[in-house]
Amino acid sequence: MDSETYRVRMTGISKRYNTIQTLDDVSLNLKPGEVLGLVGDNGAGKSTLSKVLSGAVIPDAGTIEIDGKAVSFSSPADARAEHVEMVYQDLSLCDTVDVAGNIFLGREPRRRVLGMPFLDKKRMHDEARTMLDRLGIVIADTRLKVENLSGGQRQSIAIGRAASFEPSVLIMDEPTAALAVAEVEAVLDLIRAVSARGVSVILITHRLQDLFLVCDRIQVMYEGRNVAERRIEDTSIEDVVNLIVGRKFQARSARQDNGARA
Amino acid sequence: MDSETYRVRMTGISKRYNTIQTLDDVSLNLKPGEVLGLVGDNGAGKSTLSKVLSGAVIPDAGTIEIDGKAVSFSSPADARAEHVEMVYQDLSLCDTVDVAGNIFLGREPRRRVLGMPFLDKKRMHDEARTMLDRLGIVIADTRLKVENLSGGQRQSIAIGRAASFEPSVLIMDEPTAALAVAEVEAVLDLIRAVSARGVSVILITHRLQDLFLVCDRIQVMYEGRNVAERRIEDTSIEDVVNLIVGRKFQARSARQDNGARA
Amino acid sequence: MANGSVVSIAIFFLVVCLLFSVVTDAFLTAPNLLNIVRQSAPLLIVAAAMTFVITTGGIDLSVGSVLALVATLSAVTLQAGLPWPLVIIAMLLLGAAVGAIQGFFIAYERIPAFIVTLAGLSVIRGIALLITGGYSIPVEATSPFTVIGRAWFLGVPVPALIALAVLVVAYLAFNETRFGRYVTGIGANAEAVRRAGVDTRLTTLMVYVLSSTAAAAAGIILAARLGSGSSNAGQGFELEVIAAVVLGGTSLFGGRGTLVGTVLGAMTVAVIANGLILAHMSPFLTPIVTGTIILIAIWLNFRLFRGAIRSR
Amino acid sequence: MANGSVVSIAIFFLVVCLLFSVVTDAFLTAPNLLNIVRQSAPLLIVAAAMTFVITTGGIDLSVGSVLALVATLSAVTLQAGLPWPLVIIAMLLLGAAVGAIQGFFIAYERIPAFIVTLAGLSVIRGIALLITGGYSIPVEATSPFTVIGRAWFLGVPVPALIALAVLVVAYLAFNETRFGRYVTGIGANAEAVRRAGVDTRLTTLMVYVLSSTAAAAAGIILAARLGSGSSNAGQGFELEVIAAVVLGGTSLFGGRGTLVGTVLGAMTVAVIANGLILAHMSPFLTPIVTGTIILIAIWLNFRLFRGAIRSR
Amino acid sequence: DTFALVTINQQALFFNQINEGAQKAADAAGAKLVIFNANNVPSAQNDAMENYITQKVDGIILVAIDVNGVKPAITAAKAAGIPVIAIDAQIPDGDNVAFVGVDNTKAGEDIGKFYADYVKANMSGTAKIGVIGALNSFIQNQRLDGFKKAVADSGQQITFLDTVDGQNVQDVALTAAENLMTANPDMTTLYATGEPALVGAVSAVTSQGRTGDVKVFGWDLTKQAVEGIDAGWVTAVVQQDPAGEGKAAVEALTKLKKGEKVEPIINVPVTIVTKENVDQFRGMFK
Ligand SMILES: Nc1ncnc2c1ncn2[C@@H]1O[C@H](COP(=O)(O)OP(=O)(O)OP(=O)(O)O)[C@@H](O)[C@H]1O
Ligand SMILES: Nc1ncnc2c1ncn2[C@@H]1O[C@H](COP(=O)(O)OP(=O)(O)OP(=O)(O)O)[C@@H](O)[C@H]1O
Ligand SMILES: [Mg+2]
Ligand SMILES: [Mg+2]
Repeated sequence: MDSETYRVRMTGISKRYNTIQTLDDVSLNLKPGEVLGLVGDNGAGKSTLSKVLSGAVIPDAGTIEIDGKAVSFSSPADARAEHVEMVYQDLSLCDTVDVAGNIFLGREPRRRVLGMPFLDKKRMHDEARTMLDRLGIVIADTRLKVENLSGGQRQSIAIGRAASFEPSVLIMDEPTAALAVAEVEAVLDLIRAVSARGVSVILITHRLQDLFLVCDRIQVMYEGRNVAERRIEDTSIEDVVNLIVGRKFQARSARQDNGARA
Repeated sequence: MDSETYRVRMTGISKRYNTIQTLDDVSLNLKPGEVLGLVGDNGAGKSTLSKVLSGAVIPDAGTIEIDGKAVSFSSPADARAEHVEMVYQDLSLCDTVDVAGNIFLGREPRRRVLGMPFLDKKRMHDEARTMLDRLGIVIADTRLKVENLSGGQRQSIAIGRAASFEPSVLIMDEPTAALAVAEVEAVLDLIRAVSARGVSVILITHRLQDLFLVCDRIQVMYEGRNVAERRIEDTSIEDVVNLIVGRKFQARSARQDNGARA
Repeated sequence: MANGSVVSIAIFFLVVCLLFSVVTDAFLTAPNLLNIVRQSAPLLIVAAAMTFVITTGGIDLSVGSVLALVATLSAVTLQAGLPWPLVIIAMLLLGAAVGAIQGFFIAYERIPAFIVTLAGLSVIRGIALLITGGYSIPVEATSPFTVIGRAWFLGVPVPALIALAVLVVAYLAFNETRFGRYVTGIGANAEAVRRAGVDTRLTTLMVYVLSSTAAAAAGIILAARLGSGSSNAGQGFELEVIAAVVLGGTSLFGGRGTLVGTVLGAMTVAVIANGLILAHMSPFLTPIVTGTIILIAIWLNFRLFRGAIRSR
Repeated sequence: MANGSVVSIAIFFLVVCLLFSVVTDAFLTAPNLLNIVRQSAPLLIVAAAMTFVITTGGIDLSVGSVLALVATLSAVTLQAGLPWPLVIIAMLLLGAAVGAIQGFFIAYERIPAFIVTLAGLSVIRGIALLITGGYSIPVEATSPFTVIGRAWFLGVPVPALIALAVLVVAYLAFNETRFGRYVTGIGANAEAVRRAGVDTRLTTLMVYVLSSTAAAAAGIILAARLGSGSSNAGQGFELEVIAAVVLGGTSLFGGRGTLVGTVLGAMTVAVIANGLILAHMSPFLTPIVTGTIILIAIWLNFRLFRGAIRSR
Repeated sequence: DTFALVTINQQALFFNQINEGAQKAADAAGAKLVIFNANNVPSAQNDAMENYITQKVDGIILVAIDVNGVKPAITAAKAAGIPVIAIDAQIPDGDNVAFVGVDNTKAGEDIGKFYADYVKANMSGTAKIGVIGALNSFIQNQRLDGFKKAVADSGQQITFLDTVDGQNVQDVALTAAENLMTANPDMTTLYATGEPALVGAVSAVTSQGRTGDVKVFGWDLTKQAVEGIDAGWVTAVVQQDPAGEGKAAVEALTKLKKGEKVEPIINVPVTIVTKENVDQFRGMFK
């Protein structure tokens, strides 16, 4: 396939922390508008790999191409300039800053007063409110500090931040982990909507059933290495479970036909 | 029903934070060996309610009885004395303390050297290793600081800590949010095992399918109030979704028959 | 921001003022009040800048030394015949440069701010000593330079006007600009701000440039007011400044800062010092009473506004 | 624990020692080395206790004042004829009581440690000043009390032996007991430790009792060594102690502490002070050289052990 | 020969002039002089002396902060055969071979007597006085005590208003002096016990516009003080001869080294500088 058709090409990415080889010659390709599910066991290196793409971690080796152009991210600011946005697993919120401030962090709208660039707080709060409503999130006031919000509310803010600024690559590291059912639906809808607009999405999740609702392709990692890649049509949840665990595994919690009946 | 048969009886619990009535006259009952699923939308007050039972939050009003005896928890130490253990949603780990130290926090084994009570570090590390293995968690070394562990590894430590000290009430606030599929299975197995030993369990989760694998009963909260209670035999996942959202709701991610086929 | 603490220190400030108005005749007179604002101008200016530093989770122990260096160098350069506007500009630039050097080690080399600025404290005062040889260097009373410290404008002392201008700018920068946002954000979660694409290192460096420049301005005002530059100026000034900031409710752990609180904190310290002298307090009792007043008042306020002040 | 920083400060310490051994003849002689350990005993003792305080994320600015108060009161009570063992016990209890009072406000009333101990600094030194009236009070050179500061035992000065004993106990308490664990835990995540059922308030109070008691011990040693109690004693001591602790690699943000680092940090400060005197450094250059050595060395070490020292 | 000079701080001109006088005398005698600045910390003086003893210098000159607290070090020096000479502050029952300097209590009495006479002659025997001191300085406390004693003995109607603590730092002294004047609008005279206090007092009197009705007395000349004397509102300043003290101390050590004897007390007189004799000191402040 022509490299021109890829939005992202990561090749040979390696990263070592002290004694642990967290990433070992990992590759990842992503086409425009494609949704890639990145799965793997705990500690497999998914977060680290995606942080490499968002510029938050600098790899020991490996190359990254965006839209066919070789890039080298020395900080998240570089990745943001290439329109790569990420929802971090730890959310990366500033606890003592308010909801709107967190959503707009690094991109605060400004207005000129006497030639000075002051924050346009009204616009921040108005637009933050619109975003939250679009994601179906109930937060009483965008002036609240995020430190006292519930786990799900915090996660929603992180998602709102990444999704709202016209990314061309959107990485979501377990975005639905703390979300209730309706909010999960909203996030899945969001993924479908942005990918329809041509945004490439990497979705890291342990909710395997979600993968089958939004992903085009699934990539499985195991102890810092790529171990498998599947087109979504060619696989099943049982197959994915076995790939993640590395052996035949019966997971009742991930079965299609589990659970109660009325 | 006779109150003697209850392990936990919480009645009329209320808690207000500034302008938000987080809990409004909430009740919760739990029998020995019972597994209660506590569900609700983000910000419904599930975490706050369970923190009241673990002594981490002091309610404005309401009473708690444990095994028929009225108790009043002014700190988590009081609740621990009554064998109430909790896995907190934010994990409550000390980042700069090692894995074994976090597991044994507040309960470090000691040995006497010249009459002085020194930490028994060897025992701590040995027992921590056993616990982790039992939960199927891969962590290279129990001497690692928890700050650099992956999200799932951190969560496993919090679970190991709460489950390992003979609780009579075990509260788990979204214990599987960051866990991969095999680890989720291990936690569900753990819940089944401890409840079989007579431990009462409160499981808070947004993974609704898990409820039907381990719970005896489900209690639904909405904006700080009890809205419904169902025996697991009398309900279905669609029913629970509707109760959580507060209206008829189509959640593809929570359907029984979703997803891919080979 | 830390609203509870601001209310708390505001009430405390009013109570202290009330107390001294009742106990002494001289306190509530225009000359005395103007005296207080003139005396506290250097403290206010540096405390405003220090609020930025502390809100990022940093600290600047070198401000007293920078003040001394600038005070002595102002006197030296004026004596050497440099025109006074040039002296002022050169001194402010010197302050900025000192801040940039310290900020470089803190932000780019990630050495703890406490160590860098403690080394700075020692080195910079040492340079001031070396320059003066321990002599205090006079500034001609006729030099227009002394206007900065001594003159009055519209019935208000010039240092107070300078402090007011600095405070307004600091307030706007802290609350109404991106820079202020990032300062708070860095204190709360520096990695999150970095991940948002902000150049956190530059922002961190800048707060030390601010604090050193503010200390330079304070040094200029002091030299002008005293009519002399001495290398022992501003000894212990850093603790006084940090105390004002913390008293105002800014957290030493970063992420929570308030400029209104800082102003109230600084004025409270100044008013207590002034009031105790007016009340003819024995100098031996002054430190005891000062410490006790601050502690008891903070404590009572905390009892009234439970939760207002955070232990971190 | 913060291993990188310990290695870093250890190398730095060795380099400094090597340097002075080459530059001066007297440095590497037994009398001089014993001098250094005797002189640095108060610093070592208080820095060990301060390591606990800082590791909880707290700070104790009052240690210099407690030292001064205890030094003067020892002299006063000895002069009044109290037997010396009683004096020592009373002074240690006084230190513990002062620490308990400060710890109460910090741990139970949740007032920031910086404010409480800054108020303490002012009040306690004020009391010492009041007691002495600004004069210094002699201790009879014949009193057995002076043994604590001046005598030798097995060829080693008694203060050094006391410091050694304190350090061993502190090391064990910090690394091998529940208390030490909780101290680190409180600094990392106080709420997590509380949720684990630990009485975090009592633990927090105790670290201030430790630091004040250590300061009292240092005050006794100093009074015994100097044969005099002066309310001027220990001025600026708090900064010196905190510098030693931070230089050793303990983080001011809490959660990361190392006693080995603290000992190395304190000894480094002491060796630099001693070495510069032996090298006949001009007093005008001493502060400049001291600050520069510390900064450059930390910086070089950081370049070698990138990541060893954390900015927080 | 190597002589060590252990001083208090280098922020007061006074100590630096001692250093200069000593340096000149040492150069003249062909000896090496090393100086240690204790930065106001008493135990640092003790530490430095011990270090010099191990290094076996040929003599130590000491300007003590805590006159009791240096005694063990002086005794140790004597035991090691190193002579110690105290400058400026006498060591009570000390083992130092000699004391060079001013009796601060005595000189305090002198200026106190001068002050009382001035009040008698020019203020019809009544005055109200405020004091700017440095409570952390032993010798400055002595200067205040001597002053008070002489004033009390004079029998004039002099009221002591407040004493404020300038902490031996100019800007602290300035603020304290301003507040002192606000607190006591009826104050007619000011006494400052040291150089920083006097600088603060002079600046405060100017800034408060009280040059017309407050007369200043104090210690240690500076340029501002000379200007005040010229203008008439600084009445008298005790001027010591610190350079002379430093010189005398080094000369004494050189003598001892040669085996000669020195007087146990070497007095260096002070001058009370007024309008009449100020000209001879003007040269110092060019
Ligand atoms: N900064 C770091 N320092 C040391 N080790 C690290 C660091 N970051 C990650 N690791 C290690 O690298 C491994 C991979 O971590 P990573 O967070 O990428 O896993 P993950 O696949 O995202 O797991 P999870 O599903 O649990 O989130 C883990 O073993 C972790 O301990
Ligand atoms: N300490 C606090 N201060 C202020 N508000 C709080 C505090 N703790 C909780 N709240 C508020 O109470 C509400 C309930 O929070 P809680 O964490 O109990 O929700 P939850 O049901 O656990 O939600 P989630 O599923 O997202 O974890 C939220 O709106 C939250 O903002
Ligand atoms: Mg991860
Ligand atoms: Mg929750």
